[in-house]
Amino acid sequence: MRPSLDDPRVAIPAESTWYEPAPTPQTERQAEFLSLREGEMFVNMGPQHPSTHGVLRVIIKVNGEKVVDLDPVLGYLHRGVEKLCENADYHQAICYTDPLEYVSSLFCEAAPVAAFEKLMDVDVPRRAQYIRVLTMELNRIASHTLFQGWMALDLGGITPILWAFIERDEIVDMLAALTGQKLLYNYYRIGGVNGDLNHEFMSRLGTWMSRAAAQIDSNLALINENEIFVRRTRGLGVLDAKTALKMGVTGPNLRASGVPFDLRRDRPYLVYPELEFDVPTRDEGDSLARYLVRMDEIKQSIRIIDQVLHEMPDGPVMAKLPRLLRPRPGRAFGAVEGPRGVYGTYAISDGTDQPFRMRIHDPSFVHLQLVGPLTKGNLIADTMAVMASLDPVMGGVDK
Amino acid sequence: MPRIPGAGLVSGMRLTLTRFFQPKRTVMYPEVKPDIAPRNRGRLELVTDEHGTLKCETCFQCAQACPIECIDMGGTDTKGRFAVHWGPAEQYAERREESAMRRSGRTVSDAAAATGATINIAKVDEILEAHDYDPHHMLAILEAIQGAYGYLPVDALKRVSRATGAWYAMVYGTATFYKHLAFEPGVTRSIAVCRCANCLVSGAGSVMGTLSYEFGTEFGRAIPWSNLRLESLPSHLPDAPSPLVVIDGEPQRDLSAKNAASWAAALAGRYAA
Amino acid sequence: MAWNRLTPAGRVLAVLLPVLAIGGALTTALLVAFGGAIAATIGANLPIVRFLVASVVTFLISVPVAFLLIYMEMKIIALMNLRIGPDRIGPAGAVMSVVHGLKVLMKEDYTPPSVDVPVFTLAPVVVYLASFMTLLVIPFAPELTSMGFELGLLYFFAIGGLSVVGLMMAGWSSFNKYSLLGGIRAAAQAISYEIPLTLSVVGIVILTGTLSLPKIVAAQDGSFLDWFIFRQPLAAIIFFIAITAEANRTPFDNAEADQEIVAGFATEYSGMRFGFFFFAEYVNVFIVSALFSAVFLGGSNPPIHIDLNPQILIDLSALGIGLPLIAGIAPVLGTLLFAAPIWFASSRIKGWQALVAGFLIFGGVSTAAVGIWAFVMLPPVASLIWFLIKTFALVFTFVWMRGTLPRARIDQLMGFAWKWLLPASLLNIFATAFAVLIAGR
Amino acid sequence: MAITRDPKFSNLPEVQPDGSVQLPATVGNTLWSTDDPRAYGGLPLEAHPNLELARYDATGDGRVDDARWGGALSAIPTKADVVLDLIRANSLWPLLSGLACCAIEMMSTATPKNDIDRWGMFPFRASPRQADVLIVAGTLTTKMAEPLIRLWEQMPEPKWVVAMGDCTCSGGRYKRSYSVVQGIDRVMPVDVYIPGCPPRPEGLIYGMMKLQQLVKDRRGHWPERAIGPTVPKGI
Repeated sequence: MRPSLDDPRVAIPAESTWYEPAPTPQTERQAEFLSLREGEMFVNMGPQHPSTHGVLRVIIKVNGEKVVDLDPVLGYLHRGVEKLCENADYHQAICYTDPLEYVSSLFCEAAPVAAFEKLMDVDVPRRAQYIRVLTMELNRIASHTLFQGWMALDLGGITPILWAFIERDEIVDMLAALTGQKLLYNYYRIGGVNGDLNHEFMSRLGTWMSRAAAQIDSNLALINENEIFVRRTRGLGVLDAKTALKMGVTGPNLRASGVPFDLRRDRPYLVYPELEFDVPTRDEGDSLARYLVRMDEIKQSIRIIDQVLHEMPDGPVMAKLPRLLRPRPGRAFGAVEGPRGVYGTYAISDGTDQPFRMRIHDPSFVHLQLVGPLTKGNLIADTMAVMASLDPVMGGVDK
Repeated sequence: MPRIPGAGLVSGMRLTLTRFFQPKRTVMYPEVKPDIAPRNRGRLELVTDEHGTLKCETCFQCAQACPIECIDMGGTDTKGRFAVHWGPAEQYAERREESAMRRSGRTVSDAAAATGATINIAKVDEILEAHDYDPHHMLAILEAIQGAYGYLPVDALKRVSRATGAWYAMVYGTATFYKHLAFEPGVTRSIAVCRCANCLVSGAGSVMGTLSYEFGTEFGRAIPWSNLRLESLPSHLPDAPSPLVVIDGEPQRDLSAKNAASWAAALAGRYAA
Repeated sequence: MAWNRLTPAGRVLAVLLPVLAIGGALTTALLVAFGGAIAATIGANLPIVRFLVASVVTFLISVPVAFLLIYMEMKIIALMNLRIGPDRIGPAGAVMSVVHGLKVLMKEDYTPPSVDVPVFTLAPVVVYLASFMTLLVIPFAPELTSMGFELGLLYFFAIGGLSVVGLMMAGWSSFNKYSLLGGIRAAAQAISYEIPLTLSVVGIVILTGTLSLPKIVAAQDGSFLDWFIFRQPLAAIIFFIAITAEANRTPFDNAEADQEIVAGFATEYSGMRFGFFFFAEYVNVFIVSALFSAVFLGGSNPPIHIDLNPQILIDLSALGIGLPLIAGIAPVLGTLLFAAPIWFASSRIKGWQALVAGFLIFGGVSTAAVGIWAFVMLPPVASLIWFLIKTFALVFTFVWMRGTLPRARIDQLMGFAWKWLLPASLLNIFATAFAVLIAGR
Repeated sequence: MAITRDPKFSNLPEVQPDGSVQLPATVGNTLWSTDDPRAYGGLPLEAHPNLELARYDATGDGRVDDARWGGALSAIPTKADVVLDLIRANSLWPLLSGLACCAIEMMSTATPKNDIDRWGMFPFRASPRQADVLIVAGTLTTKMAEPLIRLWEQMPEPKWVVAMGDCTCSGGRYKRSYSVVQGIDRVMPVDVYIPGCPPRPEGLIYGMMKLQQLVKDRRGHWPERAIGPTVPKGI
């Protein structure tokens, strides 16, 4: 005989009976439980759940299938990166920020490198700048391709993610030929990049570029016109421009709400002012728009890569720098436009070889705040669609 | 979106069917080795030369260059004398600055940080030289330092750590483990309680508990507000009462297990005044 | 004590084996003693015996069918994803699904505390039972229908609805919110789609005037233009969508949506009880495909009747003592015949390798020859093969859809059923009835 | 005072040559007691604060942990273990639980290029109740440790753990972090370690093939797995 809660032998006498007043909640979570009304229940998703993109925990208050309230719980991937950076010297700190957003780790390197270079007044050689733009755009394509697959996966289609991984694998293998690693590249250095373009990278890039656009378009055809996909995402989780600006949303999520803000164009860094590209925007602000904006950005990235390859100058890829970096006391903020939004790093130097304080701004953290407001009143299945369209990566959220 | 309902579904179905017949992208891994770039640095092994001997010369350069200190090398030197270590410290043992609070720029009453370079470090060097900088003789070194200074200055501990190669945390741990090693300067007098069998029977245990409670410290440590230490006496003095409590070798005859608290309060009052 | 160390299943076996041995001996003795009387009883109650045999056979074939479908799904989706799929175990990985099935059998069968134990235990049984009981009325061939009674279609819908009860039981008893949501989704979806499913075949019932599946198949005799998919296209579309939802297949697999409610009703199930759900899902796919091919694709009728009028008659009895001789010598000769060219082809091939290859080729050729002979000479075999071709084409379609489509949302799903499929099926009924009235059949 | 025989000394001769019986005496603890009377099972059942639960616990109904190798096929004699292990080794369903960076490479292992479905490992199960292998892919933080252990405990036997990546093997680049578990072998028994930051997908495939080998080789020795770093004998 296996135990059951209906078994009178295990019935635990309740501490309070019906005529006593309701117990005073001791914790915030308890208070939430007491706030449950008739017909509502909590569903706890995560930290291990197929569609929470890592180790996010989401507590959903549902009424039947309808989401009444939603509360993301963070911190399951808190690795103490900021503190570790403060105990490492400037070169090492780049290495710690590298795995923050593991889907697009070059951007997580680029932001602290930009901050440190401002702190030290380093002039990056032009060839290094071009190489940075080239690799970052490649990484952006890899990230957006994965996003497309995940979006479809969270809506129940299994094929797009596998096709997306083909493209992503080719890009990261190419980057591995250049940087030496597939996922955590650790390629950018203060004052340049680690190693010039090599033959293997260029030949792989050439083969890939010759058919990339056609292949990605072909992959997109699977779900872009799919009625089920479009019906599930159109008009879902509408984020208007005003709220988006108020919440500090950046990147494609902001551009999908009709605000054409792109750091590459509005606060230019590296050689972006010399390159020609569009900033795709959409006015709807729903999940579909967020998805389509990203797909348009892939095309723009391919365009940028094409220009970079034609205009790549010769020269060194590393500035002349002392072995031990000791910037003057001061503070600097460096930011880059990543596939998810603005990655920023605020570094304070106290004159030693280690940053005195390093603050990492990650767009995913901001976007995760939106899941609650955007999902309320929709169904459980829509939570996944909204969350996937915001595309948070938990490594960056929890740092 | 096409006008005909279902056209998107049909085009997607057509696409998957075309892919069904296309050549597959799988690299048959165990049979076919993947095409890995020569620059790939994911290799996690020590390389051997054509004779099968290790190419590693133990030059420690990789451990020094490793940006995140994930390479850990350690051992003893060729004469087997010095512990050599380069790599990440254990989780909480070693930091470059002892106090994280001080690193953040605050003034804190951290005893280890507050004692500046006020001592003459030459004596420590002499002691270290006498012990051949051997970390295995840590206890002897620390006792010699305590004999020379009367206590263990933090700067001396740092010096010991740097010279012997032992981690600061280990030096500190050794120093705190042995009760006869003191960190506080100026502790000249001591209150000692005998722990022989006779005294224990007549209540030395409860006296020790009472005193430790009243003075707010534990046995083997200095009393915070005075130059007194609490100690235990190794042997009973001849012609002394039980339980035996001595102050600087002087037996206290007016003390028993019952009035220990009031006696301690009186002592505290005397020191406060 | 060995008894204490046995698992529950082991205890059951330890009791069963002696009981079976003794019972078998007793039965043999009884048969010898009262054989004539028993034969007479059986002869008098033939329907009951027929039912028992049919049930056992159906149950036995349902498991291999599930294995085959699981393998098909793994392999086809893999190929659509541009990858190889299982290829390590058996030829092209064909034994993979069997290995999975046996593995599931060996896993710890864990009952979480605080589940409703009897309901929790019975739920997979109910689901599987519903699946294989519907298999009873499938007309594989005119001569190969387990239970070809009138009302076969009605029986199918009734018993097919039973599986939802099992899913609800699983969802309710698991003491898990995901399971609960999955069970309720399954129930809501099944109730919504039962109605258009049933109404869509009313047109065919009007046309044929019967609910018996063999008779519906017989009504489609002739060329492929006589199939009901061409005479009732709207009904076919509605029926196809509805059976997709009934079998919980993509895009209507809301009850076990991985990305939303982990594994739905099966979240808390492990070991063989999960295996029952797993198998039942695939048996269901086979059943609904079989039903669609029976009702709309002419079942066991060939697309075009070609009267071969075969005159090949082999009178085996005429061979006399030669028959065992031929049966003994033919394999040896055939093997040598096929092995010789292989052996001569390349000097690197060893003799035994050539012999093995020759034996395998001979086996394939002789099986194919016997198969062709059976297809030509034996009508049931030909009917069965036509039926299976149609059924597996539909199974392929289901897998293909799974490899392509995302999942529909639950409210869109229900809205589609009530707002579109139900009116369309009613329209189909009226149109058919009107046509029958005008044309008088 | 009852004198009972301590099972530790059961190899002593019971009867001495002179005919007297010498038993090692076990003296009950009457001199010392804990602060909390419930410690060491000291409190009688009737005085237990939660009497219903204590009574229920005493019946032993709730303890279902004796089913390590349960399942319908356990009744087959042990000679069949070779076949059973072959089956187990060829049908390892991983649990879909990526923690951090390595999760991307774990997913990459299932994709067209490296297709781990060739070994039948692709349908990553979403529910731990149906999984065989827990691939811990990524940094395990202290906050995540408890849910991960719960997942591991929810998986039915037989089950295996693969530590993928440096962080899970030893802490890796977060060796100095205050919030990272320094190697998952501190919280659960690990069968295969795959180093690399992150390992290439081929590395994971190699590790899973090693696990298959392990399943076939270490037959019958699974219950001896311990928590903590273990080194095989040959090394």
